[in-house]
Amino acid sequence: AGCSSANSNANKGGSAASGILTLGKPDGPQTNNSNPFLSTSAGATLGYRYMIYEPLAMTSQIRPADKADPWLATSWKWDLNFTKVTFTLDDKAKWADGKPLTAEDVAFTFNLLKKHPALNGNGIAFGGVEVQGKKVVLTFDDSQYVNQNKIIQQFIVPKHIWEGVKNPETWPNRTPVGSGPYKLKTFTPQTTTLTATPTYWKGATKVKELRYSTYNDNSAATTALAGGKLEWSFVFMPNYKQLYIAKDPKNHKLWFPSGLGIHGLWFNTARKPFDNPALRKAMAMVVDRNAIYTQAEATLYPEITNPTGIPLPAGKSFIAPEYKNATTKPDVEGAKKILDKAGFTLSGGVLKDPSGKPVKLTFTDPAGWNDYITGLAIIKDNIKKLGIEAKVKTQTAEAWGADVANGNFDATLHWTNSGATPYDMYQNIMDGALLQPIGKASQLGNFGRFKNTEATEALKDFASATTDTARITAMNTLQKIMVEQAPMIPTAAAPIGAEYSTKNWVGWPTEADPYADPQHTQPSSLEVVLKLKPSK
Amino acid sequence: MKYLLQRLAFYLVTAWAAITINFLIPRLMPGDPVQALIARFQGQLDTSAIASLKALFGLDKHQSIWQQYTDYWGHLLDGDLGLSFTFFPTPVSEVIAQSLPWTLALVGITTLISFVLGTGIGVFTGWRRGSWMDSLLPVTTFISAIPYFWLGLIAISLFAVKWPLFPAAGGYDNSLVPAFDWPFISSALYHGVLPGLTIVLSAVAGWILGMRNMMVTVSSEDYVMVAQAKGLSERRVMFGYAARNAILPNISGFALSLGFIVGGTLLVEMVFSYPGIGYQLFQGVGAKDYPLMQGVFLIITLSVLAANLLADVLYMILDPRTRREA
Amino acid sequence: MSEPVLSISGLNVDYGTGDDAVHALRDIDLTLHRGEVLGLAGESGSGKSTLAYAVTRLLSPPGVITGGEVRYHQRGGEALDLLTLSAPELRAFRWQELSIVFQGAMNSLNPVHTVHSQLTDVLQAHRPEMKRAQRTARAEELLKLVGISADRLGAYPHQLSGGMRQRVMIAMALALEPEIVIMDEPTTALDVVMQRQILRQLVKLREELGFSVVFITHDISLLIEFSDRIAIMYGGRIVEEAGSSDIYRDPRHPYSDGLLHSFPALHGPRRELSGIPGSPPHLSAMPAGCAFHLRCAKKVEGCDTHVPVLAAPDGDSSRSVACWLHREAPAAARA
Amino acid sequence: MSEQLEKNHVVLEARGVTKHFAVRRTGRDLLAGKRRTVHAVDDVSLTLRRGTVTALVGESGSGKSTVARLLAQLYPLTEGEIHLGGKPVKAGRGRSFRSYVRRVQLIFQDPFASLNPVHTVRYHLTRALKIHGRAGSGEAELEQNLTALLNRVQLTPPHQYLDKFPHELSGGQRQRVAIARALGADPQVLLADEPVSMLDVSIRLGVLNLLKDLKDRMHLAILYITHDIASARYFADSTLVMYAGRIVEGGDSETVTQRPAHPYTQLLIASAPDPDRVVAEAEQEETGSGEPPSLIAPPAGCRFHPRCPKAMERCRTELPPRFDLADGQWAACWLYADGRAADHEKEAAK
Amino acid sequence: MAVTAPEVAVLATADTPAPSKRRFRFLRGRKTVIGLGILLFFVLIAVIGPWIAPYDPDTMGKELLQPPSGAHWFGTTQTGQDVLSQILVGTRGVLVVGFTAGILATILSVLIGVSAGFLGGTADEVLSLLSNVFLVIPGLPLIIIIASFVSDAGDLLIATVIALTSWAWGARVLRAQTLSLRRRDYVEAARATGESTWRIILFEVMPNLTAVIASGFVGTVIFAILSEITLAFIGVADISNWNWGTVLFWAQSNQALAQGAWWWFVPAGLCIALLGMSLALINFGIDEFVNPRLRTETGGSRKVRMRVGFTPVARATDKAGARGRHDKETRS
Ligand SMILES: Nc1ncnc2c1ncn2[C@@H]1O[C@H](COP(=O)(O)OP(=O)(O)OP(=O)(O)O)[C@@H](O)[C@H]1O
Ligand SMILES: Nc1ncnc2c1ncn2[C@@H]1O[C@H](COP(=O)(O)OP(=O)(O)OP(=O)(O)O)[C@@H](O)[C@H]1O
Ligand SMILES: [Mg+2]
Ligand SMILES: [Mg+2]
Repeated sequence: AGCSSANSNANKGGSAASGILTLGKPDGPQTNNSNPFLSTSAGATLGYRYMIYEPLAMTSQIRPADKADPWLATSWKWDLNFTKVTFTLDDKAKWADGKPLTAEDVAFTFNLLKKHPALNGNGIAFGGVEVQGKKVVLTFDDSQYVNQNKIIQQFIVPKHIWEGVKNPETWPNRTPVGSGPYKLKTFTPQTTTLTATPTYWKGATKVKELRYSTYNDNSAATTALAGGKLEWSFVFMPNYKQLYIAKDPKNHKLWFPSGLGIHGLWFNTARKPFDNPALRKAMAMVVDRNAIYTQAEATLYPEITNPTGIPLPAGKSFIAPEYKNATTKPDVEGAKKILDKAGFTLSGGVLKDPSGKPVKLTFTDPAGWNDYITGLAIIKDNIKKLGIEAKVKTQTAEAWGADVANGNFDATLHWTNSGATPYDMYQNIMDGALLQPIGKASQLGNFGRFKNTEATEALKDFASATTDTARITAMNTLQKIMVEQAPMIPTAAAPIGAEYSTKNWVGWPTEADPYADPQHTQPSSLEVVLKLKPSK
Repeated sequence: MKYLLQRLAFYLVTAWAAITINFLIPRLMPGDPVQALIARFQGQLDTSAIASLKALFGLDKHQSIWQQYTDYWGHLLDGDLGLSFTFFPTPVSEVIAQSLPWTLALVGITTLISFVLGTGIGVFTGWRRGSWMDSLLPVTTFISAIPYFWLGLIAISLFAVKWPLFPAAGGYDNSLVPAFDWPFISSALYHGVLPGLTIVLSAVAGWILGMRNMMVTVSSEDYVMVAQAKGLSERRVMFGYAARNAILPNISGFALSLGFIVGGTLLVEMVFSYPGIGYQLFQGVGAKDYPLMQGVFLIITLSVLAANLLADVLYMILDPRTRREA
Repeated sequence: MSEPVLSISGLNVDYGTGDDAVHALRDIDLTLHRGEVLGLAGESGSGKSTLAYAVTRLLSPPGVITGGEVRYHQRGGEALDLLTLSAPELRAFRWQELSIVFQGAMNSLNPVHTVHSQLTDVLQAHRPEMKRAQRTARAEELLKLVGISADRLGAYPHQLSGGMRQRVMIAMALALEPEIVIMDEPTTALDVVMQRQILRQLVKLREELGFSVVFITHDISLLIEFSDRIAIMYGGRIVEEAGSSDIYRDPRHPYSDGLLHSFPALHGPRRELSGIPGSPPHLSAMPAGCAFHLRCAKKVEGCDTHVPVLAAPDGDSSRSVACWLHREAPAAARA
Repeated sequence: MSEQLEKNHVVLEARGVTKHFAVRRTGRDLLAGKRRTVHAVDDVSLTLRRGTVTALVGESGSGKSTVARLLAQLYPLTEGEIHLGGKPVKAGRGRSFRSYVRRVQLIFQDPFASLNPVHTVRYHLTRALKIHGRAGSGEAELEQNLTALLNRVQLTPPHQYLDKFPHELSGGQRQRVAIARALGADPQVLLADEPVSMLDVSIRLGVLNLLKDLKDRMHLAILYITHDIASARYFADSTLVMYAGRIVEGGDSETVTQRPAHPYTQLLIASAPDPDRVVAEAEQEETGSGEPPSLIAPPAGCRFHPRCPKAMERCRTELPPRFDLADGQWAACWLYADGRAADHEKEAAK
Repeated sequence: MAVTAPEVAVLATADTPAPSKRRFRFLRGRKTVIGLGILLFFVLIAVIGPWIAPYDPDTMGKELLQPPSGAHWFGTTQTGQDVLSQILVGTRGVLVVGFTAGILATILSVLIGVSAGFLGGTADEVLSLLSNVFLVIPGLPLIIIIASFVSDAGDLLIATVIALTSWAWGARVLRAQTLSLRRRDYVEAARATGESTWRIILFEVMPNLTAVIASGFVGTVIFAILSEITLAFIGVADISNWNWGTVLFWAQSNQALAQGAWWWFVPAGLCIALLGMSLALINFGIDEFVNPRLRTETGGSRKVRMRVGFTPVARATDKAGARGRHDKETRS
């Protein structure tokens, strides 16, 4: 009997009147799994875990330098050179089942992460966890300056439910209970529906129902977006103006800001002649980032205009004075000069390294990652002007992944980590502490085997510095190394973008009002949903 | 008894060999599941998550291939296909259970339709050889040669985008939950039209040609001539004599193709965002999700074997000559 | 001689159309009388089966009847031109009036239907008024008629021996008690013992039911023994036609003569066997004139230019032969 | 005298040759645990002498072809022995098999099927010569040998036939090519398995005359298998009659055909079509009713007893041995257990 | 003496395959000729494609996503590449993979199928098992997996992988055919003549399988081409090697159809369909050659509709009539 009524009151499509918002992206069919700690769960893949489980504080990746917004914690305080943090919780916060949200829950959550490395996706080394009345105090062995945002944006799970779970690592959490404004209504592999909890502690929401859909590929998602079936999404699409905006210019909007993560051409600096910084720098000087921006990334991945590789405007405050106004205009003549000085010779259109060998290289990337492949094609075209012959080779994603980790490549387009400061991306590129010999998998970073003690020191200094000036010094050093040594040529910023429609709902974050990251799989998507209101 | 046992042993050995190969091949691929997962997120998942994921998938402890193999069989015999990596910690059996019905329904129904339709048209073209129907043949060859992802994409761009008659993606309307009620079933049918049509269109030609050729061959058999000589009605001769005999090879082909249904039609599922098992397998391959790959392979292998058996049995039922009695 | 039941005149059959057409039957004139057994002999490929099938228009593609008439004389006396019947008329005619036992009974039965269903579907088609039980009863009766026990009704063809299958076909041919039964080499696949059994049964049935038989075989001895009249075919034509004992004792056509001197006899004195030299011509490359002249020992002038017509030799109206030996010289004929 | 000796010299001899074929078992057999075999040939003994034709007649499926194939060593024997030139031979492979086939050659029943449609006459014959080392050295000699071979089977002029494909030849011509191929090995024994059954009346005679001629000129020992008993009378010196895997009668051809002793032979002769038949149809005794026996479960005793009008009690249980009659004729039938019955029977036949 | 035998001719067309003089008779069918014509056209393109291509298929031009024009017959891509050039250059890869895979798979299936059928016994059991295992293993996924085995998935590797996964069906068919041939009299006769086993397989059995092998080959080529294109389309194969699949891949990942750039998507698909059709037509021709009953073409100009069981009566008008009259003349 229950079955037959399952769809009796279903209504089609999103509309403000029905209070439904449709969102989703190409993730393929999902399985019923709402364990928020697992990046493999539907909750994480679709992003709805953030509608159910709320963070202590709301951070933003596109405004990493700004102070986070209080959420479950009304305040937090870092002490002792970032080895101790004290959270003060909001009294009003309560779980969807009516139970109050207490410091016990917070402590339980952090203890859970501490106890289960498998759930500790950020790999943070937790020390002590202590409950002090309404406060929770975390202590650490090392400075958590670079991890501060990751810690304060931790979502909290209810102790009274999770303490009874035998193995939280394999628990699918089919009826998730959190403190957030939504709860799971129905789950199907294709669509997950969340419905608003009327008793939400921050007050009622306008969006009554969230419908997360998945698609099997970009073009299906694009079609859905263009047809208005999908109102909020993150899909890479070529020529979005025609494919999306033009379908409803008034309502179809798109905003692709970036955080502090980038994509770029990684060199294998352990291979000759790419161990020569002059060669790398010269190549960096001729890469036409604007062409990559327009042709390879369809103007969706923000262009990197600063030679330090730090995306703007997110990283504006970190840029060293000497690079404040620097740009990345291709400069073939300048590059040639540098090569000349370093002993490279150009004869008959072929560049020869100081030992007289022609400079040749093979770009590799997975077949099918077409923005990368197009990017490589553009770079190949660019460096031809220096007399460098490049070949683009595609591999399967698996083979490529293994080759990159093992240092078995000449140069490849790859991404970096991102974080609250440019530290994450630089550490990913240059950290000597991650260095592995060629042939041994280096999975955490430094795929290019970049060996530079100065960089390694600067990274260490930045992470453990006690003063802002020390941090600034370290950061400036890193930028200088990035520009001078070019261990990697930044090509594009990693966007945290979204397409959305204002047909039914308004109040989206925009460039003018960047109150939150616009992407629905980001923690701050909750802020967006709470801010949405019917268009009419 | 020995012959039967021999036959059984043959099937068992085939199954064993296929399952072993299915076990080995994913493991011989380069890379590992965690890396694949990281790559899938392209930077949105920090490298710091690697350690936790390895711990999660149980890949942090090293096991010899042999150890894994014996474990695998141990679990298999318990009916445990393991936990999928891509959808950790969802059991593989659950992933299969949720996607298999879609594939079975879509591909099963369309296979059936194209078989019935193709055979039917084949019967007529074969019987009325030399009539205008012969001009169908070049058309069908052309259609049969079109790769169906291409056909599917064209169909989407025409009938879902240009003239939005049918939905472009999905197996059912997103507002519905799978249930045995009219809104859901009608929606599933509606969503199945376009993918179904492309499958039917590209598959039907094969059946037409096969059936036509068999019809033509059988039509000149003596017993068809006898049936004509007996003055039986055309219907009786055409169906009772010619088609009844001509269909035999097609039937076993049909049974075999039923086995391959489970393999799904990866491309159709991909193009139409259909929640079937073919796409799931493709994802599993991309994510190096050994348990999922093995599970799907197992199902495919078993169903192909079962279909072989079915083909044998069907043939036995339909062709009395194989039903030898003492 | 009794009244005719089937008369064929000027029948021409081609295989294929246009330039590649093979002219398989040429100007066949033949009459079958009521109640007689007419034997048809000739080398393989001489057109015996083609003739049998052309009569009921059962030639498989690319066979085309290009001329002539086939008249069926009903008992009332009215004649029916079989070549002008429409498909439904033809269907009604078939088996009701004329049935065929095909060459190679092994393949004549549908392997996937039981004997019962194949015996009764003809009744169902032509006697729609019969009840199911009646049809089954008739089928049993028919099987008994040819000496097979009724419990084999449910059997599939492959479960029967060649002889039984052959007899099932004969039973089927008699199901509607037709006027004419054409038997195309009904016993080639059987050994002599079985062959004699079947033929003996057939003779008995013919005496009871009074149908006419066209009996086609290679085996001249068998033919002579069993038929009343024999027609000998060569190269798509009938070259001689006469009572069987006439043919045996006094063949007029050199080809008939050759045939009779090609097989050894089991009894009696050892005969001289001369055989026929050479091999038969291909239909698509027929020599001009008499088709046999290249192999003929008694060739006369004109044999290689003019086709002899089937006519009574030396005024003996009971037989006919197509040979210039028995006619005025071709030059004279033309004049 | 020496010529005579040479002529009747025994070349090939089968002693108690038996062949059982395993049958694919059905489900029911499996349940019953039965292993079934076709008793295709049981305890067959025969001798082939130089310069003579021995006919083997019998109904379809009585095992004639199987005997021929056994003699050609194409199947392994279940039991019994085959002696070639007095020495026992073992079914072998490779060289021993080749040296055997050089002396014993088989001509297949069907000239339409026994020549490979994709090869020319030249190929077929050249292979036969080459395998047996009779091709000579060099092109010219080979050509000469091929010509000689074709001449021997009266395919003249040879060059007209050498480059023809089988489908371009008539049945009789094909049969001659098959014979020529067998002769290519220069054998002592020809096993001709129904060499004319697929041929036209007018062509048959030519082939048979050819065989006869070969026998006379080359002193071949020929086994002529047929179910046309009349042709056995004409072409064979002696005739053996087979029924259901066993030889039931043997003797001089004229004797066997004119005065058949075994009831089966009598049935066979009575059934053979004959335009000169004197006995009226109705007067013939009703013999030969019933079907040939199953070879999987052959009847006990005499295999003919279920159909035999003269069957006696002991026929049902005891296997009749050979009983010698007059003129070298013999029959395996209890009727002749004592000599008088035989005499009586002969009297009656006269 | 004229050596013609009518009964022989009938038999020869009925079931004896390919006597060598007539081996190429199947070329006579209209379907085969059309099929071969299209195939030859593509082969020609495969050979000269890179030379006649008006542009370098990789070069990105200034005209982005332009519809067909005089300068770019098939228009341009998102990055300004010339679609026609990509298709011309890509033809070679398609044909190389198709035919290499076809040849390899055919060799494998012949080796395994014919040996299994001819040798029988344990060898048969083992080889049949092998081909059954390969039949049961899911093909496309296996190809995807193996293709990702080697980092550099070139054309030949792809072809090999496709061949490895597609020989089994042919082996099964060939085994069955060989089993029936093995019992043929001429094989037995060759044995009785004293031929060795390998010579019998090679020279007696194999030539009679030519048509079956040929049609298996054509079938595998179709399968291989479709597989290759599919692999390229889903991005498993090497995307930097131009073939029609890669063209489609780029078109699809840039959502050419949604952008209205049909010229980017449609031609490659039509080429595949045309090539596939040509191969299917050739296969048809082979089938008709093997089984003459399947022939549809009626040689004559006269329209006589053949119908099973109802022989048409076409009373003489033109030629037959003339002949009839002539006969009558002689008679009178
Ligand atoms: N479908 C066909 N196409 C072309 N020629 C054909 C066809 N069927 C038969 N023929 C030719 O027609 C001639 C007569 O064939 P038919 O079958 O009537 O001979 P037959 O006398 O019955 O021979 P047999 O004794 O072998 O049965 C033969 O020469 C044969 O080659
Ligand atoms: N390879 C085999 N396997 C099983 N049974 C066989 C085999 N060969 C022959 N037989 C059986 O052995 C018996 C004798 O067959 P054989 O071919 O020797 O008969 P035949 O006397 O030559 O008949 P015909 O006159 O029809 O040629 C038959 O019942 C046949 O079914
Ligand atoms: Mg015939
Ligand atoms: Mg035989």
